[in-house]
Amino acid sequence: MNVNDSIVVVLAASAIFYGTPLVFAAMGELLAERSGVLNLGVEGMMLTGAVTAFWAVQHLSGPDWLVLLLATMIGGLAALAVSVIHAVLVVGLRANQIVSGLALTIFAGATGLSSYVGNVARLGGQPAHHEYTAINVLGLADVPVLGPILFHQNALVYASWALVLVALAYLHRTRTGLHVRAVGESPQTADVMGIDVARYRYAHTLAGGLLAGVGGAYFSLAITPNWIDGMTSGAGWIAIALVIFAFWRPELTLAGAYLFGLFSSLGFVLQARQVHLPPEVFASLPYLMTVVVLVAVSTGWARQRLGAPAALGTPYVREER
Amino acid sequence: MRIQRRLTTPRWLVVAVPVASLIAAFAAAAIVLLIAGKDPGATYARLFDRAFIAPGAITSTLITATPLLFTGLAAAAAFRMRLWNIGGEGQLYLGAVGASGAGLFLRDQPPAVIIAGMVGGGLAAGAAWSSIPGVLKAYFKTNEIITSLMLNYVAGLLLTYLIFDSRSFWRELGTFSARAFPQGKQLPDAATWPTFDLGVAVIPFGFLLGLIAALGLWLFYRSTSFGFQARVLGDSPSAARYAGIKTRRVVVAMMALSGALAGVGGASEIGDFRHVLDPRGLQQAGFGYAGIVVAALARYNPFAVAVVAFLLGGLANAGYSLQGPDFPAGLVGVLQGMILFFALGGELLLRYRVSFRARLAAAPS
Amino acid sequence: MNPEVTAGAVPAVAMRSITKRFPGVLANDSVDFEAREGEVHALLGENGAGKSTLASILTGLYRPDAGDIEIYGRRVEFHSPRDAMAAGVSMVHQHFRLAASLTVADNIVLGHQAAPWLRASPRTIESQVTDLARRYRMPVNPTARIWQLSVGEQQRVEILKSLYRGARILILDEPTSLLTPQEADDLFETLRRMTAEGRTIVFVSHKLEELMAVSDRVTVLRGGRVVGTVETKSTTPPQLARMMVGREVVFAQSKEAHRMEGGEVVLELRGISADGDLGIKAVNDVSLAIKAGEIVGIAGVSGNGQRELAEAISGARRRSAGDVIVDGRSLRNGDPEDAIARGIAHVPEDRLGTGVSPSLSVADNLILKSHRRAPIATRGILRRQRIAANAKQLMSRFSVSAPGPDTPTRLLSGGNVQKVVLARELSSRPRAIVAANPTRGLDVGATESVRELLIKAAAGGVGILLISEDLDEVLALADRIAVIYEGRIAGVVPRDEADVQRIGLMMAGAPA
Amino acid sequence: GGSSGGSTASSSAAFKAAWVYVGAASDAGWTKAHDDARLYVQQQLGGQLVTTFKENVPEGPQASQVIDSLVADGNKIIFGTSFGFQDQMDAAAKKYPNVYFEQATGFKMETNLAEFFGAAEDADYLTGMAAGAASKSGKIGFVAPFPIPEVIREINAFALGAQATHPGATVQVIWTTTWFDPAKEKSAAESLISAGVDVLGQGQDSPATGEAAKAHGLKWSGYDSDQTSFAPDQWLTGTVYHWGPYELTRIKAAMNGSWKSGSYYGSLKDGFVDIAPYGKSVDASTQAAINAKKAALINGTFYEFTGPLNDQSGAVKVPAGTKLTLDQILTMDWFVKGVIGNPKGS
Ligand SMILES: Nc1ncnc2c1ncn2[C@@H]1O[C@H](COP(=O)(O)OP(=O)(O)OP(=O)(O)O)[C@@H](O)[C@H]1O
Ligand SMILES: Nc1ncnc2c1ncn2[C@@H]1O[C@H](COP(=O)(O)OP(=O)(O)OP(=O)(O)O)[C@@H](O)[C@H]1O
Ligand SMILES: [Mg+2]
Ligand SMILES: [Mg+2]
Repeated sequence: MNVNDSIVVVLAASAIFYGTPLVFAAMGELLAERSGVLNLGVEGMMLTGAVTAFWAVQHLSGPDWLVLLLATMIGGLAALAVSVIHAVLVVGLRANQIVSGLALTIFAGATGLSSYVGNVARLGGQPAHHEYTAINVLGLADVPVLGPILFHQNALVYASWALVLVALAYLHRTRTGLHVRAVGESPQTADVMGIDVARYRYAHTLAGGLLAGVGGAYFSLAITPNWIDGMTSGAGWIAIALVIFAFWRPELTLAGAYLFGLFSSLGFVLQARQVHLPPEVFASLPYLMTVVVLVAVSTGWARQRLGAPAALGTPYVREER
Repeated sequence: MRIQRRLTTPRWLVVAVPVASLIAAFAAAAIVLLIAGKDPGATYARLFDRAFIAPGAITSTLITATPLLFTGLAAAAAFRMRLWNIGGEGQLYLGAVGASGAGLFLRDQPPAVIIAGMVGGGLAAGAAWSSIPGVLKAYFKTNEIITSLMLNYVAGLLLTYLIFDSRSFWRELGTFSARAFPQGKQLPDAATWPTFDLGVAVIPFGFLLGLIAALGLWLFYRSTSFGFQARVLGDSPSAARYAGIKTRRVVVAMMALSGALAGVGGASEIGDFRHVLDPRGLQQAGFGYAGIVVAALARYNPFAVAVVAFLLGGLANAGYSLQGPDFPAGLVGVLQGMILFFALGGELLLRYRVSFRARLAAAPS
Repeated sequence: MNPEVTAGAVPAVAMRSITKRFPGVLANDSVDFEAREGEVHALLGENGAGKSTLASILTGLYRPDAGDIEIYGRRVEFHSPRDAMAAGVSMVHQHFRLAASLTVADNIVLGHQAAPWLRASPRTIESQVTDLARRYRMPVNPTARIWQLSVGEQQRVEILKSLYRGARILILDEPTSLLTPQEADDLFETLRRMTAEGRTIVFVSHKLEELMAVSDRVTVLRGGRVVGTVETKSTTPPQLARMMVGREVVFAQSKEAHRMEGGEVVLELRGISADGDLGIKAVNDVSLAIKAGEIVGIAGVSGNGQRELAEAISGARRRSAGDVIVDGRSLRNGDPEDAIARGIAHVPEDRLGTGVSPSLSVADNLILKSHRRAPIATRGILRRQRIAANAKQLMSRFSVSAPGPDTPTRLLSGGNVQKVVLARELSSRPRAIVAANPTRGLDVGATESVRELLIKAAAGGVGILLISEDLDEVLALADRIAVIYEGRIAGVVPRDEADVQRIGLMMAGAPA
Repeated sequence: GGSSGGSTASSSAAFKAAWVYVGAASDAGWTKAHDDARLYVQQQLGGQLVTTFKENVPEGPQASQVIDSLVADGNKIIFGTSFGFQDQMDAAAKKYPNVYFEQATGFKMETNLAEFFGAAEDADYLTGMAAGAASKSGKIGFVAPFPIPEVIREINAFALGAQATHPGATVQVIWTTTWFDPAKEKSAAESLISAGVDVLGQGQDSPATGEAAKAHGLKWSGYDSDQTSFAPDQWLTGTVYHWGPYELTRIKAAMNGSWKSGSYYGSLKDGFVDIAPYGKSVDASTQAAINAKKAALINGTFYEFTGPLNDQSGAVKVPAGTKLTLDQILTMDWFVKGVIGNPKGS
């Protein structure tokens, strides 16, 4: 048998493929949380992105790459629009971030706005007119081991790598990135240093929405290129867990997303290799592993050094003490 | 705009703000309905009719309000002390498992014993499940939002496993119908919880139990030493430790209490309505998540939870009446989401004094 | 200090009729304030007099309800600290404004708009910071993270921040409260260097000696109003105190030396050690014995393990070694409940954060430690009438002024919060009291009454461990004085033999 | 008002019929097949009939609420489209004797409650034939929701069909433990591909298996409705349900008062189940073979579950000449030889 069909290569390639929407969504949540805003509405925003991006590929015409680019942006912008609600409520009106995020998921998620849009535009039951397909980069797809893993993925996978690099550079190499970290760590400090706390929080909550929308578009344009109500089935929640898991760091987010991608296919691959266990055991792997990893990272040394942005989840009111 | 925290909240505002928020939400939703090409007046008329007015409406509303009351109390109990237990969903499933297990096990006992056993079984199973994130939080400082959420998925898979993929105690293996399609064992008639027919509505036993639980929770926080400790810990962990409060113990106990309430909600699902452990229906309903919203709108006050559960139960119930080929289910979710947003936004007025002031000349530089 | 400055010149800062109201408080009432270019202008006032508020208005953090500000004669309107900064005004806040997880260099360049979009390489910033630090003789390690620094070092970072962005008017809000005398002297040196460069300093404090030493003029606030502005040269500390408090102040208040020689030991520390929050040893092998009726003072500069020592005794922090013995029996490690049950009262340093549960009512906070026991609770049920009666009695006995027993405690003024804590702790009939900085931040009246309460408690046979960074307070109250330095007891001296000079050296780490 | 009443037309004289869906009407699978039937019936009867539906209805007490509300709206016949609605449909039938209830998949009956379902396994056999013919290696994969008799019998029929066109073919099964989760289904399909199968079949409701087939250039057979459009080059054929004609006759009977309770097990013959149009890669000879078998199934000269049938271990399960009864099919909990996987799960 070809080495590229071996279990390790298949798992690695599919870990990347299924982990990629999580990279986008988690990176968005990471940016919002770094500015101090917790947004539990990721699932709803992803579904909004999925449905609008799919609407776009069905209604735009042009070369594949252009339509896909536009559709992905439309998906991102639609989710951004939804995240405005959360931003106004928690940054502007100082509402409880946890409750507002949950309300956002009810509003925009399955049996909410995304479902409504999909139904009104009759998007169900149609195949996508344009979809992301694997690109054979420099003809290296058949290189043993690395080929299928690194050189035969779709454009969004490569975009997600660029995103991680950009996010890293942004947070650690730019002035604004430094300001974001300060706003999430101590809005009081940022404020007296002349940084507009609310503006940063708005901007990053919206950026979080945009990226969640792109993550959602990945479902309807890359994983199963069609639209189905509730199609992200919980990925938004996993993305939120991932951020904690990755200590709010972009590079670890990428690794964590792939780990989840791996868990989600590991069960099936083992089943296909005749490992006999109840299917529910495999199915619960991603969730149980999340708990185990969270316990591991929340104890001891890590917690002291790499904790959450100190002001995460707390509204900032200048003249309050 | 400038906002300042209020020293005290006037009593009239506590009532006026939620009412005004609700009115604003309906007004905004009316615009959405108009855009969607629906007649808001007719829609609202039908909504209220089917939720609270039509014959049998209140009875129907209580069917959804009952589980919401329990999951709402579960969330309120924990959120009140800033323990973010969002695992009410899974704890409700486990409560259903515990209660149906107890009901089946005690099948030959007198009804009172069976029913008491079911309540106890649901309570214990819900508490045990929520103790997992509780212990992890207390001893490893693990974020309970994520752990309790992940356990919801695991609890769902456990339900599926018990009925679809195993020869468990809960699964019916005898009847022809069950061999054709996996099903739970039907509980004996004696395990059906009583109802109270008031003429205008039939009140399920579970709803009464929920009202008692609400009273209990209120008394717990107000009048018990332990509730006092929970209040202190929720307000200031360092003051709690300073006061000699065993913080870990309180965290675990409060998570367990929260899970127990959701668990009794699961027991009521079995005893009041389903009479069989039914993995799909329970998972489709999503009572656990809705309970969080109930608790938030009620501002964690147990009595308000009962009122909000009733209102949202009505909204959900009437929501099905609204939807159809021309009124996709999604629009109902949009309306519900908008009500939440307005209620949340309105809270600002309770906590802060908001004033508007024109910007004067810009600063020199 | 800058003879060129003349009265007729345009003032650097002129604030006119500034009024600022907070919910329930008139913090600044028509305040007029002027600072000349190149002077150190002190702002003096009791706790809650409105000093920080006035300063925050000057830096654009708070918006005044009424009044004008002029900087170098130009009318300004600050909407945010950024506007103030652009006008050359910068402030070192009483509660430091630093992002703990960022490095020193990052904190210093934070928000600096002149910085390039792409950050200069960390090394460039670090060398700039090092240069600046050298110039003003304020050594800091630019790559260190804030949480790794001592408060003194954090103070320097705060000042460097302002210098880095070229502040011409610098406001320092109680900058010395956390510094050693030596560090304070270094700071004054730096301030002189800055005024020599033509910068203006607004210096907020209520330590009279230090104002006399460092300032050119003093403006005194009382109850949100300006009492007056005086030339430092032409005034005296008692005169300033009178302006500040509005009456004659008794400066010395001291305990009669302890006479119960050979009294029984109520609290004994045997070789206790404990780790700080970052896992570094903060208390190192401390042994002390406190007898009934005795006050033992622990003097030291903040951050030398005092807080950890108090917590290790009260059980709020686990000890890594050693025993705390009360009446001959050892306390359970890391169990505050045991300490409470055995009669150890604790007045913690952080009153609002630890001593009380801020959102709970005064009445609830008065039962914070007795809520488990009769008569407050029977069979786990709280007895509401008894709680109310307890609150009524303690509030009048300790003259806690609050709208009522149901008022949330966070709304009380600092002095009254402290009284709530003391009322609770003293009324618990303790064997021993561990009191950390019990009068810090209190006005003179409140200070007087707290000290009296402690002396009275000692007279009643209670052993008191008084931990204080205020050397005068220790000298006034303690029978014996132990000096703590880097977690160790550097030496113990009876009060009669105490020599301020020597204790100061011990506090700074010189061998006894 | 008509629009807020949630009905398609507002003629008060018209007969009213309602469908209760467990999923979304747009799910491209099970529920969509039902909604297609509703639209078919509506189109056939035009202004004489007003149809409505309720989607995403949870099984259990909420279904009762929904049925109550449908009755209150004047619906005279109500179709329940998930096994899980059975108890609520039964209770409603007792509560509303003047309303007709039709329950798809189930066993309970009342004078005004009928059951209907179809012999999908016959169509599955034909679908399996197409899959077998398309397979070169004889290794076929099958993405399946839960190890329950309804699914097991379809897999068995599919495997027997595959073995008819490709002797010795194996069918490897992956359980997804979900009826509906496209990403999971696709991932499950890919795990089969990595295990070496070269054709995919499915018992899932979404076309995700087809997406996997498309991404890897494999042939694919679908389920529930014609899913050709999702992967036209991969598409072979698929088992489909035509609920419409049955429902039309039932509604007509209800309208003219001749409605009688019963338990209907639709067949290829009635056109209740069928195979979807062939994809372009099904060659003429295969089509001919399948068409011939279909004719034989319809005229009763062939029945797939006729002995000799061996189980996975090779032991004889059904002796030669014996046919499985309907009850045995409905409770089937064993795999025929050649199926790789565990009929008890995992
Ligand atoms: N307000 C709070 N809300 C939720 N959890 C809290 C709160 N305060 C403390 N905890 C949790 O309680 C646990 C105990 O904290 P910690 O270890 O600091 O206390 P401790 O004094 O050592 O406890 P113990 O008194 O049992 O020895 C931690 O897991 C912490 O997360
Ligand atoms: N943000 C605020 N919200 C509400 N009240 C405030 C606020 N800031 C100050 N106050 C109140 O205004 C009054 C003046 O406070 P301010 O902080 O200016 O006093 P101060 O003179 O700096 O005292 P200290 O010696 O404690 O620093 C006090 O009564 C205080 O409680
Ligand atoms: Mg101050
Ligand atoms: Mg401890």
